[in-house]
Amino acid sequence: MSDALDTAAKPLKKPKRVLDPKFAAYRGVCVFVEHEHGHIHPVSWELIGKGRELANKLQAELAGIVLGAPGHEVRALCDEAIFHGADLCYLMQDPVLKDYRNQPYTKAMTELVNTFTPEVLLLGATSQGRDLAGSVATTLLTGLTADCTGLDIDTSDRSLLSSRPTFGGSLMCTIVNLNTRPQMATVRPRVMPMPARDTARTGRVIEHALGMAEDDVVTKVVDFIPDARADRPQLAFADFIVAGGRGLAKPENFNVLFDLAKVLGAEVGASRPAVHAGWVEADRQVGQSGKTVRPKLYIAAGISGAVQHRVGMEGADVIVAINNDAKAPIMDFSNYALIGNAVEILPALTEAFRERIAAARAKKEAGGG
Amino acid sequence: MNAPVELPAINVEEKLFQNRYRVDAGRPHIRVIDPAVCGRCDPKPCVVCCPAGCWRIEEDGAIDLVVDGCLECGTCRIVCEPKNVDWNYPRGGFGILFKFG
Amino acid sequence: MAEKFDVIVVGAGPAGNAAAYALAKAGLSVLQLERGETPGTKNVQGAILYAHALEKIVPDFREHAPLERHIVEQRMWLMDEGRAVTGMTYRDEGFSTPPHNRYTIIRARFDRWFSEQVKEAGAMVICETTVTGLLKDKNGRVTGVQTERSGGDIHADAVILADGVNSLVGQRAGLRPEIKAEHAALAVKEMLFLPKETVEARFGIGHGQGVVIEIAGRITHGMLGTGFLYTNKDSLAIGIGCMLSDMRREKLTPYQLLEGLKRHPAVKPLIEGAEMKEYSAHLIPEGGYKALPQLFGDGWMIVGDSAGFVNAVHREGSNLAMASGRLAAETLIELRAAGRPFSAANLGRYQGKLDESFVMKDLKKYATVPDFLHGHPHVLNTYPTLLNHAAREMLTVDGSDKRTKQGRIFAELKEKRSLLGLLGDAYRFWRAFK
Amino acid sequence: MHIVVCVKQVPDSAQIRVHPVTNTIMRQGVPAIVNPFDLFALEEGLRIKDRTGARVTVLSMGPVQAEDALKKCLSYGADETILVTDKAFAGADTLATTYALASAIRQLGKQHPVDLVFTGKQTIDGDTAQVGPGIAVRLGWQLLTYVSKLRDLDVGAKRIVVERRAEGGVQVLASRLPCVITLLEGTNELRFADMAGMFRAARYEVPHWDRNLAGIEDASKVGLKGSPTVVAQVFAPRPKAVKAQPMLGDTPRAMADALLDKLFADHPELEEYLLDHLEIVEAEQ
Repeated sequence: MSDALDTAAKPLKKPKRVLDPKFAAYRGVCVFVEHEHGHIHPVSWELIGKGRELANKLQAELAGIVLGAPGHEVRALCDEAIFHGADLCYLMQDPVLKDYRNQPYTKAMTELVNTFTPEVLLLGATSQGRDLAGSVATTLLTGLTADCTGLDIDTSDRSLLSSRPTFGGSLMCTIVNLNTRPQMATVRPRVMPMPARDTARTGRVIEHALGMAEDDVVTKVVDFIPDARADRPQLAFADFIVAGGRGLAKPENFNVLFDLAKVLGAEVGASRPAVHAGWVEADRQVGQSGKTVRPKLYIAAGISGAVQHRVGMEGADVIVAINNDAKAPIMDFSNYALIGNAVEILPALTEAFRERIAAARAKKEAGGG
Repeated sequence: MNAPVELPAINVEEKLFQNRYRVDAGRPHIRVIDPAVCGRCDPKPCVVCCPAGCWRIEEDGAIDLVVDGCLECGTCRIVCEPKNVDWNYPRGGFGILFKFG
Repeated sequence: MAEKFDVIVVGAGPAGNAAAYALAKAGLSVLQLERGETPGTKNVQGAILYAHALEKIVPDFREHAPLERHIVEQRMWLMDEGRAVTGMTYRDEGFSTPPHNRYTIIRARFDRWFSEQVKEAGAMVICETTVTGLLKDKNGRVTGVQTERSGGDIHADAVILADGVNSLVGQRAGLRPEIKAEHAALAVKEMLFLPKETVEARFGIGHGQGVVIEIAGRITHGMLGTGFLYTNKDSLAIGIGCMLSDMRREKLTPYQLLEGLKRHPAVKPLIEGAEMKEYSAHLIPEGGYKALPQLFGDGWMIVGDSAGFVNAVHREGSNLAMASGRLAAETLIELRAAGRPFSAANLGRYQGKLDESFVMKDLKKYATVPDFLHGHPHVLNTYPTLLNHAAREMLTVDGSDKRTKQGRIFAELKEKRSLLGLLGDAYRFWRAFK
Repeated sequence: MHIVVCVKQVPDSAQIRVHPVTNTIMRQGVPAIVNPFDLFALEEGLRIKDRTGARVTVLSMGPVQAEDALKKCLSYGADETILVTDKAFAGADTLATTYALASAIRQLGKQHPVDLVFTGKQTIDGDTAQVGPGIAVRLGWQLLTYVSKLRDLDVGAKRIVVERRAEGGVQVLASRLPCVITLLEGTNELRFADMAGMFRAARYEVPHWDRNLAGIEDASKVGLKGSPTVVAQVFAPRPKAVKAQPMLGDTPRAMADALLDKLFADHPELEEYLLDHLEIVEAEQ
């Protein structure tokens, strides 16, 4: 009864399907530029970078899609898209598009796709990107592969090869979209490399009307509370986390952790025993019975790496472990280790980071970049 | 009569990581009745006998019990001479869930 | 309206499933409560299934039960703590001709299958629900159970306690005492996965054939205990257990003991390259006959591990569990057919059935063994070492004549155990095991 | 008021492991569970039921074994469960799945008009987070995703106000019923069923809806034929087993400096991202 499915990478097996003629003319790659309250989500430029690569393989154009309220901000976004590699930008300016709402944004996207007929449409796998991609794909009755970690083109039939994790990440699969266009995919932030920003690049901007009045839009935005002002720690969405465990021995020692967090603009997390001992509030607990986090950098101080903690933070991009026990379980799934007493190392690390950031900033101002 | 034994130090965490648990957060099913009794207890058989290493001795000698990895065997209740363990099963469907058993 | 059943069975292990199946098959209204997510998720065993016990309950089980391998070879190993092993092997091709006598099984799958049979027989099975106590009327007759869920009182004419070795429900209801450290062994186990072909190549068996290895000797470092290594279809079950009274004294953790067994030169090559997919632990009641609690009373009975029905000498448990579950059910079925109440007096018939069956006969046969082994731990220590040394002496051809070698063996024997001690051990061994 | 909660029975993916040597998926001993994210959706629906007496129907699409998941949902207090199951649905991707579920919801609406559809944020096996949006488009209802709190619900006025997790903050949206809500994890804690619920689930027969009962006229829209996306290849990711590189230095500061040099050498984008990130954080303080 051994139902072991052999996953040795066998050659791609794609059932042969003839593309519906009305889709045969679809050309070009489009990338949705995501922004909210003046902040551009970096995944937009990562996808422009990847889109450039795919467009080159398809020998077609790369276009950015910018939606928003009228004003210089959205125009600046078009320029940025072109600086990062786009050939052109489709721009829709309309007060109805001021804040992200599913109904108007879905109408805008489907309108642009039906007008400019791209063969590939990419969005970031963010809460906004996922919300929008699902509605657009269903409205267009086309295929969508979500949370991709890899994209490529099969030049033999111009099909997009989207690869993504499945079964909770223990396996990868490559998905193809057989008989519909555009081929849609969302990509997780920080997966694709950030392209270089070249202010010498130029490109055209094509405006298009939304064709929807505010009264037609059912859902209204009442308020927006930025995270920075949110009182409760937002561990699940933090990019930088410094976490403390029983190895810090005393609640006061968590202060050095908060110092480092302030310098890095990081959230402070904790392992179960530290929360259990009442050193930090339960909201900061990372792990099986706490939060699951996927930060860019996770610094674990005085944390042994018990199974219940590991499952909550193993998905971090880079893990630094500070522990006096070189054989602690956490060493088996961390990238870097500082062997020693966390309470002594943390202040030194805070100083090192503070100086490094100051130096980098000085260099940046001096360089006029 | 027993020759000094140099059995390897084992990290039981790695073994527990293979198991399937449904942790009943905030509702530990085993509790120490009176921590002072543990303070006076030496040697502490629960620490040695627990197959999941749930019972640990802190630097200051106090007992620290974390039942997330508990295998629900009942050993700590039985080996504790002062009967200082309030031992129950987790709520239905929680705790260890053996895939093979 | 309160829920009412003829019988409530607490626990869905072999004993509970056997009882619930037989009762439901006979048309009684049965409720079986299991605290695990599904039957099997809380149960751990070596695990060997004894066909004759299950045949009496589900005669055609071989057609559809999830069985791993039928056992054709039994090896008994006496190990030192890290170098040598001597022992005895019994392999019989006769075991290969169906109907097979013993199988290895994987409990999580087997218990779930057995529970499906129980449901098909008409019993109601409710999982993820822990029984926390018994309901009693004013003169102490058990009239149902309490569960942890609100509105959780459920009434029944009889309650069968099949809640496993810890037997918390019975203890909390004052029907039985707590288990003593001298009467329980803690076993730890790992499931090691290997491709089917590798298992068969390493143990010299063909498709469907199984080998079980029982292990004793210095591998338990002077503690009273045994180990095992069983073959499943594409996995190996390896484990080791010791009496809690001994473990409490020594400074050896269960997982160190297991590592010692896995690293023993006789075991290491058999498990090389396997992937460990589960680490489990379980208590085994080893007090034997003398540690048996009161088995029945007004409106209640105890079956399986919860009663301590384990024959430690032959390492048998699941057959005693299934047999006791079946006999308890038969008692209730006969009483119900005769229209007689499930009173303590009438339930005495359960004790009678047990006494006539192998369950009580085997337990009585080895009643003094636990005390004997506690009193003479060296039996499982010194003699295995002596046997190993004797084998090494006789099998090392170094030019010295055999009579001298024999002399060396007896010298060590006498030095370790005086002649008188040897005779005393032999006599007491004979008396305990006759 | 009538609430439909969509759930899915999925393999407990945390237990699925790829054998490090043979690279095969070791699926032995992987049980099926209710998709954990969907349980938050169920609890939210049951809380509204507790407050307003609303009717809660649990809907799932899958093989016959998915009955176990639905019986479990019933034990928590749902009024009814429907299993949409048909051989024609085998291999359905999200587009086909949302077509079938939307049809079933319309059918349910005929007996009791549906005001609210709850789904989990995503499944732990598919992780695509597309079922909620897909159903909303098919039904033409408003879509509110990543909802972390229901602030206000007025069935009479068909008004709803929610808090929604957006990038960099929380959006507060006012919308109208009927609508589709995908719920963020951690918004609530699943109740512990009472004994009556357990008995009801044990005695309950889960109704099966095939294509016709689910009101699906165009069979080509469901199952493999209705699915534009197909899995062309499955492979094991590069094993992540990594041993931490110790940073050497005789003083804590020396070790810290060694770490920063190595960290930013191996991950230059990290330093850049840190600088951008700090500007945002400081701008908001």
